[in-house]
Amino acid sequence: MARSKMKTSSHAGTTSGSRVTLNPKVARRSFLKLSAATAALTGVAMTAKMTTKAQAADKKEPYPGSQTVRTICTYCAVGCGIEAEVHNGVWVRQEIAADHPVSYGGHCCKGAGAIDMVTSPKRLKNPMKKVNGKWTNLTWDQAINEIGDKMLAMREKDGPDSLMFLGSAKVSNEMAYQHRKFAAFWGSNNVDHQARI
Amino acid sequence: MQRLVHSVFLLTLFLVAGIATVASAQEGGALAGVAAGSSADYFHNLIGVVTGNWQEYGQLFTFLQGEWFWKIFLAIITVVPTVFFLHYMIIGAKHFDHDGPQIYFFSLYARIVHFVAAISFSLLVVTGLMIIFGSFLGGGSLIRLARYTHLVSAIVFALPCVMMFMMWLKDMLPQLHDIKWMFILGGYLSKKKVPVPAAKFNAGQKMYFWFAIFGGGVMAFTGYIIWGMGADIETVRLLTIIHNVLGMGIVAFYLTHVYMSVFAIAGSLESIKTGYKPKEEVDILHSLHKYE
Amino acid sequence: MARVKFLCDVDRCIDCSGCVVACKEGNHVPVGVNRRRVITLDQGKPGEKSISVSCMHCADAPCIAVCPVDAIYQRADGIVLVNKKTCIGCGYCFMACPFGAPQFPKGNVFGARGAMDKCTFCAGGPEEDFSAEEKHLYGQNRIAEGKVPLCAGMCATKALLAGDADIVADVYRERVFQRGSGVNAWGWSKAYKE
Amino acid sequence: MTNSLNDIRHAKSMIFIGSNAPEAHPISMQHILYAKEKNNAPIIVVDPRRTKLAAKGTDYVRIRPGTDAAFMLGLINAIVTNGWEDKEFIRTRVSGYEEMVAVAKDYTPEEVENITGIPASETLRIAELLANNRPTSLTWCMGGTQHHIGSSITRTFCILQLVLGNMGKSGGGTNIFRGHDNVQGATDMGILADTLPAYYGLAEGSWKHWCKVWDVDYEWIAGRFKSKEDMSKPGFTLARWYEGVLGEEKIYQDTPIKALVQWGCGSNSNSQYTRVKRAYDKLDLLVIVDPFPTMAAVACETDNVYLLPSASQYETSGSVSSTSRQIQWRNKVVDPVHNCKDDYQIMELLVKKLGFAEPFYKNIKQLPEDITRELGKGSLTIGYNGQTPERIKLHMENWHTFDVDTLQAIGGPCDGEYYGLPWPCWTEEHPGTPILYDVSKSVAKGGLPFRNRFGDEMKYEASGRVENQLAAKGVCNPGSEVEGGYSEFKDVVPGTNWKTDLSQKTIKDAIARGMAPFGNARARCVVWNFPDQVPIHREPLHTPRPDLIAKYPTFKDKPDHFRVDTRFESEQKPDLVKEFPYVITTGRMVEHMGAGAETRSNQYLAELQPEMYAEINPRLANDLGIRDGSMMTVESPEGAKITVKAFHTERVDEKTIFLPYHFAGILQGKSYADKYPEGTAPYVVGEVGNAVTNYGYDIITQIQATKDGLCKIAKA
Repeated sequence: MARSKMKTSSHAGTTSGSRVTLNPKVARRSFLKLSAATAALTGVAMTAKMTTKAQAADKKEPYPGSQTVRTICTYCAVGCGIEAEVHNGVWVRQEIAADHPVSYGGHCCKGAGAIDMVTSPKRLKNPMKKVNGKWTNLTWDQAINEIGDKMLAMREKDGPDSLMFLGSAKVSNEMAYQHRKFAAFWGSNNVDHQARI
Repeated sequence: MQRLVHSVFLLTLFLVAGIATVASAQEGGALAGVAAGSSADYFHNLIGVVTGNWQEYGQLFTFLQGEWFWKIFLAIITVVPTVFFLHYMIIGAKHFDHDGPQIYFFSLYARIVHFVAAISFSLLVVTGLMIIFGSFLGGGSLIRLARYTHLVSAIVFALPCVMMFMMWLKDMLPQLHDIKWMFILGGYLSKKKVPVPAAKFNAGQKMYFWFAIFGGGVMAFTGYIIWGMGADIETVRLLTIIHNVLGMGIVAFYLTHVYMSVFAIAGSLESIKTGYKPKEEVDILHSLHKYE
Repeated sequence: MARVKFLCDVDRCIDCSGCVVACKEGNHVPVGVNRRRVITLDQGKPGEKSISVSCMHCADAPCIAVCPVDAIYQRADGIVLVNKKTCIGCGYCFMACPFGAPQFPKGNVFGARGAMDKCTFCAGGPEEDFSAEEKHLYGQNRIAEGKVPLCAGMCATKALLAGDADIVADVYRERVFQRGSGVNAWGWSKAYKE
Repeated sequence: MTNSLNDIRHAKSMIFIGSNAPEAHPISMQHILYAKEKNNAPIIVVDPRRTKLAAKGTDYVRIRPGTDAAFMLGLINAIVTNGWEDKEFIRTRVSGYEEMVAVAKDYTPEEVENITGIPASETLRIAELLANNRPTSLTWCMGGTQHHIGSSITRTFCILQLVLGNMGKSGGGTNIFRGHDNVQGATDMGILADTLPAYYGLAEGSWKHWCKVWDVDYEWIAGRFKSKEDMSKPGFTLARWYEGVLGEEKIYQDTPIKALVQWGCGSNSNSQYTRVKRAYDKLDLLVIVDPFPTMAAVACETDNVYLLPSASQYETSGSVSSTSRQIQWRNKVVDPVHNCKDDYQIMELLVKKLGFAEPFYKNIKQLPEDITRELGKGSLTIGYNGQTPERIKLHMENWHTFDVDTLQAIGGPCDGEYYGLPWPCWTEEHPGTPILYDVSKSVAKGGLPFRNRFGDEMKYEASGRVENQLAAKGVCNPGSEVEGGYSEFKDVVPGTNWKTDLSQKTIKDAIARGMAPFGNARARCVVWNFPDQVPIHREPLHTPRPDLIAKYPTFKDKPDHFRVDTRFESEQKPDLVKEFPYVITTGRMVEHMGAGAETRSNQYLAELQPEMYAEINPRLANDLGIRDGSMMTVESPEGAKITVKAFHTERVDEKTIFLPYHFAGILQGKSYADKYPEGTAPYVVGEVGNAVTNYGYDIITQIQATKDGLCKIAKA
């Protein structure tokens, strides 16, 4: 029943290995200052002593060869930065965008789970339509053809104003611009989006 | 030996009563959560919300579980057998004439009930001790299995417990001569075969019985709550302390019972198997037993 | 050896639960297990305050003291970890913890608690770094990568500070100085015996 | 926002009215709390609810919903009465000031108390606080706009900042925190019934401008419309499109609406949701393009509905404008998952099918960068032309080089530029404009005067006074050729002005001369083309204070308002409060977003907020026998009734019920959870809060009035 209060795990040695510097005191001091400055902004104050980015020789990565993509959160208009780690074409995890000039890595609960937008099992998977009250899968060609034919027939019969086009504040500027352009080319001003409300 | 057991039991009761008083005195207040003036008040309220009155029970639990429980259990499982070993060496087992007349002492029903109780109870004690000394055994799946077994045995044990209660209640009621029995500690401290004042069950057995019934009930209840964390954290802490402390007494009684049945009275294991006791034994150890 | 600490600045925490989801999403923590959570007192009243609570990685951790199977251990840098293979799910650590940190997913036998799960300071577990097993049982091992814990890194207002105790204290001291108030850091006296 | 989120770090005080930043814009709190800590800046929160922001604030003022304008005018009056206004700023850069003060003087602290419920002493105290702690950053959100006088309320906010002289200053400004991630950009891009991209409006000249940008014949576009008049007539809006379907109100177009394309827009943020639901059932065609099935997909119970799975925004790329007007490039993280296609692909398929792909994609070969270039080419009014895809991407790659306080890059490839090239970014060399209307910097370096838009001189109806609308002498950006006010630039290239000169010579010329292309004028307190030239308080349509209707009546009913009649006067019924005694207001929670289709499909967020509820004051609840956690009904004057869980909290006062609006899947007690395509029903369904939000629309913008309706409640 030896209750050792401090037990060293098998790998703690590698993760907290000592750094070799000629003058450790000076090195630590200057580094401390630096990290204290960043800590005030990012909230994390990990000195190299703790996080020892292990020397190149025994450097290991959980996702070797992964890429980091800088992108922007899709929830609110603050526009927080996101660093997405992509491995073999799969978004494996969300990194901390610690030096984004507005968010400094910060996220609310929605943004912290941004990856779920891609991985959620609740996503729509195929074009669908309702047949006798039941949802049925379509191919893209079928869907676009059916929709297009109905729209064209309606335009023919009732004129372009029989269509209401609700665009989105959740798409890019380019897409938003295309929404408006679409309405113009369709021939109606019945176009609007969430900014109205 | 019984004195030691007694004192442990009394100590336990005292401890439990003391904690319970403190508990009721401290109730309320901790979760008040009123507008906090100073940050100290705020932190106090906060920790009340997070983990209850940690200072009171959390700290006590940590102290007892971290420092004392395993030591006390270790003491019990070493000291008690040592004492019995000495007893065995110095005084030795009581031998009764098994070739003489036999008395049908335990009915088949009683024996089955007792047998089931014995198995499950032994398992409870063993697995309980395994959990307490889990780190010696390396933890992991073995101890996890012990935990599950502890639960299953407890459920199994509950049934014979109730049956024994109904079956032996009358015989287990305390009587005046039990005091006399206590004074001479059942005559176990001498080698002489002097009839001791006891009817079907002696005072020691009665204590064990009541301890098993009430203690078992408390153990079952506390164990149930601890298993499912079915109460607020402060209660769970308190119940865990009770479960452990009571467990000490039960382990001690258990060891005593085992010693008595297996070593102290030669052949008593046989009696509970066959139901027959030598008449001599009954006359000496259960001198007041009324033959039907 | 420098020591890691957490600090949640109650004057900054806005109860957005960013830390909670960052932790869950990053470490694939199942629903129902909260390695970290935000607690709000006096909601809607004057003096409403929120705080993010998780394992504080205490010095002299009570959980280590009470664990009957020695499944919990502390690394030299102060991070308290649990070996899920040793843990039996008895729940004693939960009773001993002043911060309510240990979490128990439902096990599959008799509704028993499974192995204890708690904040790892994003340092994985005793298994080999970055192994599939480590990832499955504990989530990421960011410390081994030289990266910081997700919760503090993603804290919306930088209320949650994590890292080298000295720097954390410096940052907080500076803030308190700016505010001109002498608030103590919650949990530090209990967790780190200061 | 005139300033940026980071610029709030320089504020000496902050006032939030109808904004709950910790729930709606959590990350902005980083900068807000910094200002509080570093500058000792008070955070004044004006809200009907004691919000999470109020918990972090220094001063909380509880206001009756819908009376923001009265409070603001009260503050203005108190400031002017005490001589705390910025006289120099007003003299040089504000017009219509006297006329405005004449209106504001009626709003004495006592009158404000009567209207808003804010004690007179509080109005004075807040006014003094603002006067003593300049610059003030003023923030509002939907709490300030979703009223039938929303456009007036927002103007009072602006006027307060003008009076205090906080405009065009670091740490000041009117900082509207916008909602969705790209609502700024989508508005700029004009997905609006009354304008073309970049706020060009619908006039013939605007159409011709954009036709030139699109490189299509104006006559061809006109031919696509029913008529040329139709081209200049604003269409139906998101707020009331369903009236075009239902045919229960008079509509002003030949045909009812028969088809609806709903692209990335959850429907349950619409008020009057029971009517919206009926409209869905009446449509001949409903096309929903969304990564998740929205409430619309199940609310429409006929077979006329198509779901097109679009990729999420992480599976495509493009630029987005944040609330700080910063444009950031949202890089594609992964390819579209499942059988989804990204927005551009879907649009291309649809346009091809409809037969106008050739003119539509004339300038666009590379998606989406060519679109960025095309929209920049045309969006001169707001200076979207300097933000080329290359520049935006460069900013993204080097975001670590930007300073937290100024948002200006220090060294590196973007040296001197402001992060995200906040518009207007006039040229490809321009650094972006971090603070609007800031005359302390030259225009080429990101400075800007007020825009000259409505002529050089004006005679006010109210006073008969004639005032020069250009800035006073001596007020201009450094290096300006004209030392004082000047009109907007036109005819540099004959026949064009700075907005329509696609060669951008006009803009470049102006900047070379140190001047702003849009002129240097005064900010107007009097807007002569609005029904209320100077904003005033008007009682909410459904008011709990019918005694105030006589003094503060609403507008006359407005016919043909975005193609449908909008009721004002005829809707303001004094007796309504007798049957519907409680005020209903709605808002956000941090765990969910908008209509909630995305967030309610996230297991962790669902775990954090798994239920629809109504906030109710414990005193009111106990009086009505509604226990905490029990069910209660909320009924609107329009007859909709929802059953939700009661949540006792003192966030709301004893007359107010608060509903979060993110929930959907249950409408008036009927669950639609089983109507979602298999496996796509969100983890959380709940009553649509907007089923019981009341009738009411702004007279200018037709924004719905969801923040100040009436309701009755009962134990369920």
